[in-house]
Amino acid sequence: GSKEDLSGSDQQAASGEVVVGSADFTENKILAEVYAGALKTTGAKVSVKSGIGARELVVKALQDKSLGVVPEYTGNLLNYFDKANAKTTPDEVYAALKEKTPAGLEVLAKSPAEDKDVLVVTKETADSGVKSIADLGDNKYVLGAAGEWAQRWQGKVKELYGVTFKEVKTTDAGGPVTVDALKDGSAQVVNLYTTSADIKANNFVELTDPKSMYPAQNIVPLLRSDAVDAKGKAVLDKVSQALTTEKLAELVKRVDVDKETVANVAADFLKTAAIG
Amino acid sequence: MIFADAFAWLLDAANWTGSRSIPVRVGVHLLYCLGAVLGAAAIAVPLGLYVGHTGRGGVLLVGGSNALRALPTLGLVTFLYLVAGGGQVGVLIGLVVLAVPPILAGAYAGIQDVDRGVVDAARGMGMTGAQRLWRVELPNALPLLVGGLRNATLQVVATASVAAYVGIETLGRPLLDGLRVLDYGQFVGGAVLVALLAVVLDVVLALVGKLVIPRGLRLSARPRRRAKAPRVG
Amino acid sequence: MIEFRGVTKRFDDGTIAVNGLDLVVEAGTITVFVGPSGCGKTTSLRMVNRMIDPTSGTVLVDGRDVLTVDPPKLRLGIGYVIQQAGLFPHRTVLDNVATVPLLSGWSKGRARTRAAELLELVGLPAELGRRYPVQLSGGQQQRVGVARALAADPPVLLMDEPFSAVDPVVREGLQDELLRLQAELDKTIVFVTHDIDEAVRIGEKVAVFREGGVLAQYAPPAELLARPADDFVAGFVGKDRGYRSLSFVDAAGVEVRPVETADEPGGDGRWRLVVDADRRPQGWRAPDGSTVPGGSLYESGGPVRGALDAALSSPSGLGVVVDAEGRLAGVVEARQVLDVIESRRG
Amino acid sequence: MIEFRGVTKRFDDGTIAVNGLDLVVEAGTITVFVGPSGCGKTTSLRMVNRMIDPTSGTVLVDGRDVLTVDPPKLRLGIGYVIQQAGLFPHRTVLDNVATVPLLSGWSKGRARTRAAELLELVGLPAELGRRYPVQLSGGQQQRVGVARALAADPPVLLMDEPFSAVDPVVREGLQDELLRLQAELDKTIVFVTHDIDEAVRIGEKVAVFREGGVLAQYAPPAELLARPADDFVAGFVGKDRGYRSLSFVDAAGVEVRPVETADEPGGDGRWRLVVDADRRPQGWRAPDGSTVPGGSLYESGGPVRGALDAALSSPSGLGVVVDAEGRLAGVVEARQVLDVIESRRG
Amino acid sequence: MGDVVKYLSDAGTRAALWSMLLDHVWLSLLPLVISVVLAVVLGLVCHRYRRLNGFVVGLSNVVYTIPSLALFAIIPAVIGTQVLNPVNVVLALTIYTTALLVRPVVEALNAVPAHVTAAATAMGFRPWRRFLTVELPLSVPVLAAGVRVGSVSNISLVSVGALIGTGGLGTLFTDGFRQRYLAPIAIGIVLTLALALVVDLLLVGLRNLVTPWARAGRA
Ligand SMILES: Nc1ncnc2c1ncn2[C@@H]1O[C@H](COP(=O)(O)OP(=O)(O)OP(=O)(O)O)[C@@H](O)[C@H]1O
Ligand SMILES: Nc1ncnc2c1ncn2[C@@H]1O[C@H](COP(=O)(O)OP(=O)(O)OP(=O)(O)O)[C@@H](O)[C@H]1O
Ligand SMILES: [Mg+2]
Ligand SMILES: [Mg+2]
Repeated sequence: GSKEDLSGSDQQAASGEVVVGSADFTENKILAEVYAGALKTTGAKVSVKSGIGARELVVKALQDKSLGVVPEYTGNLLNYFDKANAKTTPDEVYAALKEKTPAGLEVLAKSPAEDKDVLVVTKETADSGVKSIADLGDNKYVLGAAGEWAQRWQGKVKELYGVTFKEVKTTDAGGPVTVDALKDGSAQVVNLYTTSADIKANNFVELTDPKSMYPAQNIVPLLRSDAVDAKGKAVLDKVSQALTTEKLAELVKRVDVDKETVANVAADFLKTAAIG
Repeated sequence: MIFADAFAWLLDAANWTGSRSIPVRVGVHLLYCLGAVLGAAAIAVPLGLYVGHTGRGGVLLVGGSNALRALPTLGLVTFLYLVAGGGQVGVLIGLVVLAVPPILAGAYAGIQDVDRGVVDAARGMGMTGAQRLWRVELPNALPLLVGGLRNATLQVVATASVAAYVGIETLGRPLLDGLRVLDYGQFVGGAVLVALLAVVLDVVLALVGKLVIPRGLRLSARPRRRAKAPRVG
Repeated sequence: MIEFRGVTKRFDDGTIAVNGLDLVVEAGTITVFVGPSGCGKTTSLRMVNRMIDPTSGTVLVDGRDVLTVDPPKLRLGIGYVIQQAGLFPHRTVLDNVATVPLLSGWSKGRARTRAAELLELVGLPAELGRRYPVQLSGGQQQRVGVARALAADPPVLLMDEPFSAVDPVVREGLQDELLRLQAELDKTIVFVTHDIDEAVRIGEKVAVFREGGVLAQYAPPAELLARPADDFVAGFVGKDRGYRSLSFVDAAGVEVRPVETADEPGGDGRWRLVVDADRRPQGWRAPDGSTVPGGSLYESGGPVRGALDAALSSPSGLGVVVDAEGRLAGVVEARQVLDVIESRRG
Repeated sequence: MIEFRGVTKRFDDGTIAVNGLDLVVEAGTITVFVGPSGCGKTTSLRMVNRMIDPTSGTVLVDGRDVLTVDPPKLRLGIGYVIQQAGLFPHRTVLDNVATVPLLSGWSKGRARTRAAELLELVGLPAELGRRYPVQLSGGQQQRVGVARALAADPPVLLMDEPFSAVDPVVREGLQDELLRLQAELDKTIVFVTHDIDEAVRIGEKVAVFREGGVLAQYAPPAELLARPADDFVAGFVGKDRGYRSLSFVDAAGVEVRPVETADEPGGDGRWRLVVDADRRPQGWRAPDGSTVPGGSLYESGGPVRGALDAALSSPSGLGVVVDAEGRLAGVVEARQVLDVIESRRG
Repeated sequence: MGDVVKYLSDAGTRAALWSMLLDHVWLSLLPLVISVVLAVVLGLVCHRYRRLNGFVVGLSNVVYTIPSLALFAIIPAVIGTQVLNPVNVVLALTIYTTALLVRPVVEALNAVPAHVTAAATAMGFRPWRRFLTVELPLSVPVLAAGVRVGSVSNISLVSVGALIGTGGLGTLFTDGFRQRYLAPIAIGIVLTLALALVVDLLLVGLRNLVTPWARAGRA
């Protein structure tokens, strides 16, 4: 419930309750539940607030103390804190991130699990010779992605690969609208995420990113330093260690395709990982 | 400051060209709204006139239109998207559902509110049912009917923003995008455009009302009832 | 001619609004339905143009059972005037009046010309035709209502409390107007009112209804006042029925005598009438020389009621009689009126 | 006592509703304001309880300038009854009547007891107290309105066309009720009406207003009918003022004569009265032996108007006189009435 | 249908539904209660000072043109509340509902028969007392009609808040949409309708309770 938050910011600190937030997509929600489950094992009071909008909202919510912890992604988070960032490999990114994280917030150890942005095309398009981002050419295709994609990546993709698009369509952040746009041909390239269950299900083909345009996106807990105690931080580190990209993709599939509940899937994971 | 940002966004030339430009979005927004209001009018006006004229089914009508009002547009739009496999039909239906109750209320109340003495006189002088409806009841119902259309339009314009959630390039796009990245300039700019569109359409309909509402009714000192309908978007 | 034969109306809720009504309204007359509220006057009236159909019994208009005629057709031939006039607020006065001719298939031009004539007939200036009903006074609206009902020149006119929403002075004017129109047009009129004075004033015959929709008496007004059928009718026509019935006694035989006027010489110690240069009465000069206001004036030729009141209200006991122009014609005494009444009785 | 001293009211839009009114309403009397619509009756009345404040001049109640009193306090001491009764639709009849006592700080119990007494006083059954106003007839609502105004026993009562929304028969009952109450309670009452009959019937003094808010005449009703101050008043009091003024002529000197009744033997060829076992008149036996309905009855002791009407309405020319119980007292002839009037004049 | 059964079979889901429903209830009803109070006060002011009438009614019409989504999110920027604070939704809905209710309140007050208010004044009621004990109770039937419309509208509007993550049954729509899962959407719609119906019945009951005289009139 969100009722408790009504009266403002200080209550959370006082009551010692940790609010785990998540963005509005399945994977992030699962991660949030996993974090919450893990934190509960330390005896902390934990609640989950899921389905918050984009990163900008989430960070703001952390800073104004609406939230305590959120599952984040190293690359995007770094780009957010440092607009000028050019680093893309996992370790570089993580190192830079630790440095750029604003005072009051901190990131814990990164997980090997990664969920990157990825441009995908249909099998037919791939068969026509499109294997890498570089093959997208000049003004040939319509791209579908979330609203902020153009602002963030349109310049970059041109700079690195010399690729431009006929049109950049706003669809949604890797959700049904994006997938349907690719399926019905109203976009020929769309931006999805590597753990997305839709890729396998539709035989979509991921384009390679030889120049590492998209930065590494290791899962990492972002938290407000005073929101979680040492025990909590330790257990979150354990969670990060236990996660792998494949495991994550599996968890996402169980929710999105098999319609299991986020909570059950998260609990299952914690059980098999023997956390708690 | 946020309004300064909104201004900047509105004045940014980049936002005025291309497939995601303001004019395109205004156009799409308008298209959906007009389609929805016309569609709803095509259903609700005849129904309202029939029920008002015959006096049969009034209770059912009021109950049914209240239930329609409670239908959440977002739920309807997402549901229909998944069922129909695309956003357009779902959005249109969702908006029609939204527009039907106020128009229905306007048409029905319009006919109901016609002075009993006037209807009686029309009957007494030998008008058939149809003549009475077209020559007497409908003209006298116009003030409330137009009021219903105006309410419906206001709501539909505001609610068509939700369509952006299922990927339709309405003026809700800058709202949702702006919200995702907390770009208040874009966000407020979009909101201002929606509000502006609503006001413009309202004024246009008010003028249309001036044209079609008989002068004898506008002269009457009786304050006109324009029940405000609920908003759902 | 309109004929009710054993007509009963029972509404769905069980109310019996009209109960076994037998009544003939002669062609070319004004018949008034009068009675307390809820006694079935409106219901009876509306069965004539099939706004309501009887539960049993037959209503005939000019010998034809109304149930055999298609209601809209029937109504085109029957004018209908109601209390608040029921004018169409969205149409100009002229178009309101032209409605029925247009419905009957007249050309627009012809209907408008006819409407303009009718406005004149009911005494409204032509320029009012362009106005909308809201821009008229209550009395004007009622006149338009009458004009509209007359537009297709229907032989039958139904009027349901047409004047009851206007104030007493305007109302009397409208009644006079109606009587004048009827003298000219000779329609068969059924007029509903709950005001016995109005009924007695304009009706050639009056039908008094009692609660439960039963006809209590159907008679010319003079007879109603002189011989109410029962206590209910007697109570309904009111306490002053003796005096009021004098409205129906003509003054033949009441001799108008000359009177001394104040401008004539001599005559001190007697009442003398003060008149102006046109010989219009101005008051009385009392025997003591003072001038006092006069009583009511009696226009010669009118019923004896006016003569008696003139005499009773006069300070001299002499009722002043004037001609149609309001000029002195002479005086009468109350006693003379009684003598005439007496002689008629005997 | 209520006193208007040079009172003028000009509304913001420039309408002069009351113009230089000078008038004294004596304590313990009913004074009626009468006049055509819009002549300032309501405005004058409302200046007494400060619903409207005068533009110039002074209104005094019991010698005190009303402008010096806090309006709500002033109003607690002045009862006010209006046309639609103005009852609170959301309160029961009893609570409506108890309103003013409660406002004045009475306890709930005491206020309710008082309210119940008042319902009885105005002739309403106690069980009506639990109903809501919509559940009452128009006449009952008016009675409740009067009861409510009387609840705190105010010395002054203002009544603005209180009975004009009810039908004539009920109306007359309410007027009688008011006269009976006044005889008992002895309030200072100002009563507004536009009906001259009502004014003449209940007013001890009548103030006739003309358009523009000017007082045209202020006099007892008999004088108003007999000597209208000018043509406006004469026109306003109406055509029948001679006859109506007989309401103020008492019947002393009109000899009630015996009459033959139909149950007595003999007397063929003459009119004989039919009476029942209680000697209540039932009609006349005509000289030809047929029985015909009688005329109006005259209750002995009443003004000569009733006697004259009884005679005029009687088929025999003999007005039937009854006692307070409705039993035959004798007969009078119209001529006798004229003789009495004549003798008074001389 | 099978999906719905499956969806509901999970205890955690049912608990989540329950908490969403509760969120939805207070997110939609709290603004309603606040609005009634605000609208009555504003309505009174308009009724007293008729010149304000046009202004307030005009303003309420303008408020009405702002898309709810925009208002939900602009509020924190303007008044500085936390972004995720439900106060934003409550405030936004309060603004809408007040705009919706002011007019019926003014109309209801104006519709109190002049003779009744005149009678109250003449009996010695002071203005405040007259307002509270005569005019306000008499305007309840019309006000109640407005409140019913407002409650239905709010209950359906709160869903939109899901787009910015404020909880309530709308979350079922966004979740279901992302998962292409009709069950939660259908359940969300049904629960919204049911909630609207229940609240409406309660409001009708409440109105009947406080306006016994109105029923007496109908009987
Ligand atoms: N449609 C109806 N359904 C049921 N009862 C009705 C209907 N119309 C009239 N009545 C009842 O029939 C009776 C006669 O009504 P009607 O209107 O004819 O009376 P009225 O004499 O015209 O009275 P008023 O003087 O009040 O106009 C009344 O008791 C009335 O309540
Ligand atoms: N508040 C007001 N503002 C402007 N003019 C008013 C106001 N109240 C009354 N008048 C005008 O003052 C005049 C007198 O009104 P008032 O109500 O006193 O008349 P009345 O004699 O009571 O008439 P009625 O018999 O119709 O009740 C009328 O011309 C009326 O239009
Ligand atoms: Mg009637
Ligand atoms: Mg008045």
